[in-house]
Amino acid sequence: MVRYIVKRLFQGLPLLLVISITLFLLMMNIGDPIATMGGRTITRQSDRERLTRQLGLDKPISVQYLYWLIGNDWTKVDSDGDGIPDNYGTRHGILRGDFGTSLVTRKPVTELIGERIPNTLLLMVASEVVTVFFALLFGIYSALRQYSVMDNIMTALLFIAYSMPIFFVSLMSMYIFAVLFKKWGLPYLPTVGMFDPQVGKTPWQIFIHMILPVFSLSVTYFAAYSRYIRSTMLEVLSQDYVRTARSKGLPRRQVVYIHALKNAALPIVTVIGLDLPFLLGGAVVTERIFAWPGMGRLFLDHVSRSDLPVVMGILMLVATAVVVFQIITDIIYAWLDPRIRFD
Amino acid sequence: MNHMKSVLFLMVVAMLLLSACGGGSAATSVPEQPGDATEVPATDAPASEKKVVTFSWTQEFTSLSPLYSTGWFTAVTQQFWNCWAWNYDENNEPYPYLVTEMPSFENGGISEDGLTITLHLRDDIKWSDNEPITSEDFRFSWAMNIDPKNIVSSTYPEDLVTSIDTPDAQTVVLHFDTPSVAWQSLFTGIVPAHILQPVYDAEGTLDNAEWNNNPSVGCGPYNFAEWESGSYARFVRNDNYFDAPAKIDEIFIRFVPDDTAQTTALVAGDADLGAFIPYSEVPRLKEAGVEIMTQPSGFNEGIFLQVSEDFSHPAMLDVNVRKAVAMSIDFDSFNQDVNLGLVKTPGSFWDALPYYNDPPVEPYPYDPEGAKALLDAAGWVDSNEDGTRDKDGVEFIIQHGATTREVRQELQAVAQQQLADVGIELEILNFDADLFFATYADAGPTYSGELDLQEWSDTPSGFPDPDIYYWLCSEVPSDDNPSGTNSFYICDEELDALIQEQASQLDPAERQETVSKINQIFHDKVYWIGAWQDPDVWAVSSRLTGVKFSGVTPFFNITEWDIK
Amino acid sequence: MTSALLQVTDLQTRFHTPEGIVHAVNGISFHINEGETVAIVGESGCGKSVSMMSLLKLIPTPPGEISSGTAIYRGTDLLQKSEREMEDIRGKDIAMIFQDPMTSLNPVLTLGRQLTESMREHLGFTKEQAEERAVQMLEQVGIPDARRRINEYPHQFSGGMRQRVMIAMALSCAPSLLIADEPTTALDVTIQAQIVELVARIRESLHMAIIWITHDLGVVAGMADRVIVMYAGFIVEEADVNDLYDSPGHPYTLALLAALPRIDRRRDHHLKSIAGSPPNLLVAPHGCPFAPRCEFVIEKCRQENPPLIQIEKNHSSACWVDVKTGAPR
Amino acid sequence: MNNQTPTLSELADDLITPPLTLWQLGWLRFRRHKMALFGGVILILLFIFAFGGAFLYTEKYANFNDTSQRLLAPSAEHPFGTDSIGRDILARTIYGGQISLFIGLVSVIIETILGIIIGALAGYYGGVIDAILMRITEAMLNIPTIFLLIVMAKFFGGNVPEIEIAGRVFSGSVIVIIVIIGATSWMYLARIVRAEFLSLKENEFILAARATGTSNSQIIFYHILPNTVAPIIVSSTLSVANAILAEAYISFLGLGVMPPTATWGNMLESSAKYLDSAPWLWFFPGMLILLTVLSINFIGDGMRDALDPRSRTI
Repeated sequence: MVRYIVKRLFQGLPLLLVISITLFLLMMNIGDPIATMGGRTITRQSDRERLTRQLGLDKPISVQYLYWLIGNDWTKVDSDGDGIPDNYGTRHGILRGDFGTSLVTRKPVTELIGERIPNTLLLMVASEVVTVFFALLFGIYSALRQYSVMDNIMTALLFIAYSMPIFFVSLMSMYIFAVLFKKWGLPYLPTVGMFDPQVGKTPWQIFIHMILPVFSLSVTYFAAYSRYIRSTMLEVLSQDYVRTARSKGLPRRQVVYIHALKNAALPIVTVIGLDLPFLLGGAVVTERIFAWPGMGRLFLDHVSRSDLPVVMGILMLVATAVVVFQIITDIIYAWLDPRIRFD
Repeated sequence: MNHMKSVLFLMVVAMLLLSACGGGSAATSVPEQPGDATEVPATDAPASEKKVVTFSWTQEFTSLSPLYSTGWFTAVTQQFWNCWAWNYDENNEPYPYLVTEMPSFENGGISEDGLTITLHLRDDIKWSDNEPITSEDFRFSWAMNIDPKNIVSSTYPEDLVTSIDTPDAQTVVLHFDTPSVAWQSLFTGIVPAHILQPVYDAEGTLDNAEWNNNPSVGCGPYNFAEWESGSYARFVRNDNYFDAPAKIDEIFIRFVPDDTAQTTALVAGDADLGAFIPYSEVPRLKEAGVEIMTQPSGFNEGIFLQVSEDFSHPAMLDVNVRKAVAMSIDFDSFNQDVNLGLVKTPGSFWDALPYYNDPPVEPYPYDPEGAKALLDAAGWVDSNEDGTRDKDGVEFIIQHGATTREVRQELQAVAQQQLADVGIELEILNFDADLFFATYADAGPTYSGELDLQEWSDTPSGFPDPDIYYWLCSEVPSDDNPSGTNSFYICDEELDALIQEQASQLDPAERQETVSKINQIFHDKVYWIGAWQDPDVWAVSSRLTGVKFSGVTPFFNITEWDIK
Repeated sequence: MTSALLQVTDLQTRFHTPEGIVHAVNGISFHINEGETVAIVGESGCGKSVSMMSLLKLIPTPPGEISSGTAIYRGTDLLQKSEREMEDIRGKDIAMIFQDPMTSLNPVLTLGRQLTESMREHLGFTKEQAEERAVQMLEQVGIPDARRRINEYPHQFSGGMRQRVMIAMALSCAPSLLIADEPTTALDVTIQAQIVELVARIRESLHMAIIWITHDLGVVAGMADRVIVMYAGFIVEEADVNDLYDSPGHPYTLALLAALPRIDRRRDHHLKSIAGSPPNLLVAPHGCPFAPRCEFVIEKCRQENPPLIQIEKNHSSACWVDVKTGAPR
Repeated sequence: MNNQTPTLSELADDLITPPLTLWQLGWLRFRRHKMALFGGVILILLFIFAFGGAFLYTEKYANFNDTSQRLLAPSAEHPFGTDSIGRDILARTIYGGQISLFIGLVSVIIETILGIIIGALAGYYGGVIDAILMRITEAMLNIPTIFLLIVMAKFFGGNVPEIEIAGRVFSGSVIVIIVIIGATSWMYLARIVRAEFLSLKENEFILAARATGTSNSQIIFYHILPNTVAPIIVSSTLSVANAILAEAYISFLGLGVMPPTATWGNMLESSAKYLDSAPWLWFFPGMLILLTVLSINFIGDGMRDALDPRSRTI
């Protein structure tokens, strides 16, 4: 088991290396980070030349990548612009846990990301929970009542939900639950931010600010998951062992929730497990619309200023999470499915 | 083991609920985390006793340190907790703040040759930890700025100062190689030497100083309290402030990412102050009783014309054709309709500086017929009747590039149609700001020679000083000068000489004369076409009183603000 | 004659599929007595499994539909019972084993769990009691080392072993009727014999009635008391096992027997397969469904479906023709 | 709808159905799929709207602005209202629809070509080629698509001149968007094709073809590929919906198709600002995107049930 995990991790490393090189190459051409450093005015020539040198942006791309990967504290760099390397660099490289420093804010990338991860996870885990909970409810319900009127209505509704672009759901829900409700004198929901500063960051505030973004995020995923769970359940319910269980006179509850769901759980757990790491990246569009201070917005803010360390940091974090979660999902799957053993 | 597994089996759902609890507990633990919950206004003593105002910023500041800050919002926020050598009032006139008087030729603060400037500091000024602010802090701030080990955002104009003497704690003597008008932009924020010198000594740089993002010691009317990235920052009254204390107890800054969110908050009364209000939001705000205040800050939205033998469309080399272009676009109607009549069409790059825009330059009037006549006279006629004028087989097709900001795209669309009406085809292009302003070295679009018209909002570089530099011949980019900013490739000898001349004219009257000449050249040769004035637009809640703004140091009288 | 344990009358089952209505079972009637073994024989798709599943109401509805009929089991009609009531019958009174032991056991539950759950459900056993009984049952069906293996999963057993487990599971509540749906079809020939023998042995000890569904007349020769032959959802012949083998009364039975290898035949005797293919059940039956494949076909066969009529004592057949003479009846 | 009709073999034992070709059977099944037919009708109507509408309004009218007529609510003259510089939204949704549908279709062609080539090479040759290609596929799948789209949009966003196709001028960003959507979406298809190739290449008829010395390219294109068409068609159909959504997302974030070329996506870009003051700005383009995606999903689902009944839906 341990050997399997180690083996898988080592298989993941070259993959991450390839990803990092590819992304780094892309980063080189996404814009000029110094262009917007002057604030509202154009960066002066002298500042531009100095910053380019100080930030190491004048180095060849291979060197920049190397510094990003393993740091530059082993070599001398030229900090004063006289062309002679004078001081040892201060970067440790991503392999040693140093994601670098944001070009824009001059804060360590790990700190920037660290500040946002809890917010993103709060939003995303909440919507994942809502999604999976209702998807299980709906998916199992309509699988058990295949072809019933309710099943047909739900299938059609799920299709519409599944086809909804997230921004459209967001705008519609904002319009209805905030704008129209307010107009009608109903209790209305806040649309942006994480809490109302007048009230403070109370759990209740966070909760009501989460409702609309969680709703918007959940609609599409809920539809996809429901359809998946429904078809998985249908497939499992048509299996011989379910017929066996029924022929034994087991109560329906036991047939569905023990015999069928336990088998259906395998693919469902897999899908959820593989989706989880993507939650880290947050929902770019949703976070933007609802002004949620998460990773997605961090990404947008910094990609628009070509802040390579932050953008790379977020992307590599997500990519690594995907690799790790694949392994975790495999392990959980094997643990759940007695037919699979590592040894 | 087996039993455990079947439990887990049953708990596919429960597993997820577990993570829900994880999320939930994260939510509940959040308030305890940053600062104490007791500091959050609502949970504190009766809110009525404490005066808290909420400002909404559409952009988060980057670093708080004056050395590292970039961007307008950071500079503005410094007004709360940091201090400038001199402040500017609502007329954008400077007045002494940390110094006893503004240096001038008359009071001897500026030497006859303009190479030495002496600042006399007040003796009652102090940091929020009660340490006095001395000439050493000034010298240290300057030295840190130009130290190559610090990756500061800009070393201009500090790099014009060759050395600083501090004969005593209240005297700062600045030495220059050449007289420079840019001295007025020095000491826009200072850093505490007694806090940061040890950091610099230990780390060899201030880049990673904790103070940058968590300035425990400041010198403004408020102290920094906390900052949560992406959400909010808080400032509380500095009880050790050396001037009259502020009336409002606490400033809460909320980061909202877009204008809609900001408007919503302002209308709902969730925010008391908003900055950078787009004109499209103004009616809603006014309707809700929010006051809109505009303050000239030097900026004007304008079209920069590229005039280059090498790159430009041949037609654009003809000054009459450029005039025709200016006359073909109806900026007044655009400002009336889209900008809701809140701003006028500026005729001059110095529109916000009446002293230098004298005699005032008027924009070219919207006159499509006149434009057609000019174009006809210049030989640009539609000889092949395809709807677009041409000359010597060259069609009159020019490019207009801008960033992706919506109102610019709207102007582009309007201009495209209006230019088409006079027979000029306008291709419009948009880029993200970091791509649009990329350098010649990075093959940025403005330097590619493709864009005959380049649009953005800009200001004289040392506002309220009228200095400009883009149009200098030395700024024309080339392989040898890859960072040059003259993306218009305009090297006009007369203009170049005048720009150089004004930069070292420390006498305002002489300066006014030079700038007026430049102003007139800009107009006559049509190097820049004003689109709309771009003042700071503030939305102020009606419950705030005593509010004044400056276009340079917006919160110069923040201590006098109060809540009704 | 003892009273019937189960009396089925006019059972009709249809499926509503997108292609149309499938007439899977078309009004069959039969009975089974206590302790009796009845074999139901027919080709794949003749409706024998569906009719049995209909009795236990295991047909997925929709699309399935039991459109008419009664099934009187010990005085009550199974087909009128609610799902809840059926749960009490299934496994306890009437148990069923299925064709493919590889897929009929739940792969993610231990054998112990699967063996004990019906006992705990129907007999109110505690977990310990049920496990004790399960071990006994497993030993009875010939699983060695049962006490240890009860914690294993189905994939750790061979096909024959799994079918033994299925049998143990079905018999754990001592049902009075066991429906065995081709329990040996998926197994090797030697294993087949063992399973048949096992069921026969257990039948004796439990005094249990058995309905044995198969497409292979050979398998049932040794153990069935009576044989019912089905074709296209109809019962075409019903007889004591010896009568059927000695004097089949329906051309289809005749054809089935001809397709059977027999030890008393000459070695060079060619096994005959039945020409043609079973009818399309989508088409509502009209005339005798076997007519298109029948050697004895007469015009009447195409017009009218023959009813099941007694031709001898305890021997009925649905054919317009007397196969012995070839003359119309 | 996911018409999970149990096959007859699941119900009764085995039932002989009249022999039909895959396509005949597919069409039969598809026709029965009411939602798929409904989706087809909607999609045809949308095409008529986008391309037929061009006969009602000229492109010049779609771009015609009059700032004095801005933000007008829907009326007889402007059925969908006007936008922030007084352009007619109905006309813009017509021309925007053409571009959105065009982007959806063309980027899927690119996606399909990439997916087939990569999947076929990996599946057919196996070994090192398979390992490398699948590593790349995995690498692409490891980054959320929206991030890839943003980064690539910025990568290619540096210099995009206008282009002229069939007498109409487009922003070059149309091509950029098509390319980046195609380049970030082929991975699932490549996996499907690879799996099909893996299973088919060991078939007798392929082994026979190999034995008779048929060239690899012939085997790939004439022997194996035709047998994988069904899953490819199903996957590609559904991809069109995703491509249209991708365009909308990326345009919504301001990185998509640049003005003056309208698309449903970039019409939405700044409309959030007018959430309550001019809801018609976002309602109509949003609704059209929803309808298009919905109808394509219906059709795709019908096709999947018809052509590829084994596959599981998500």
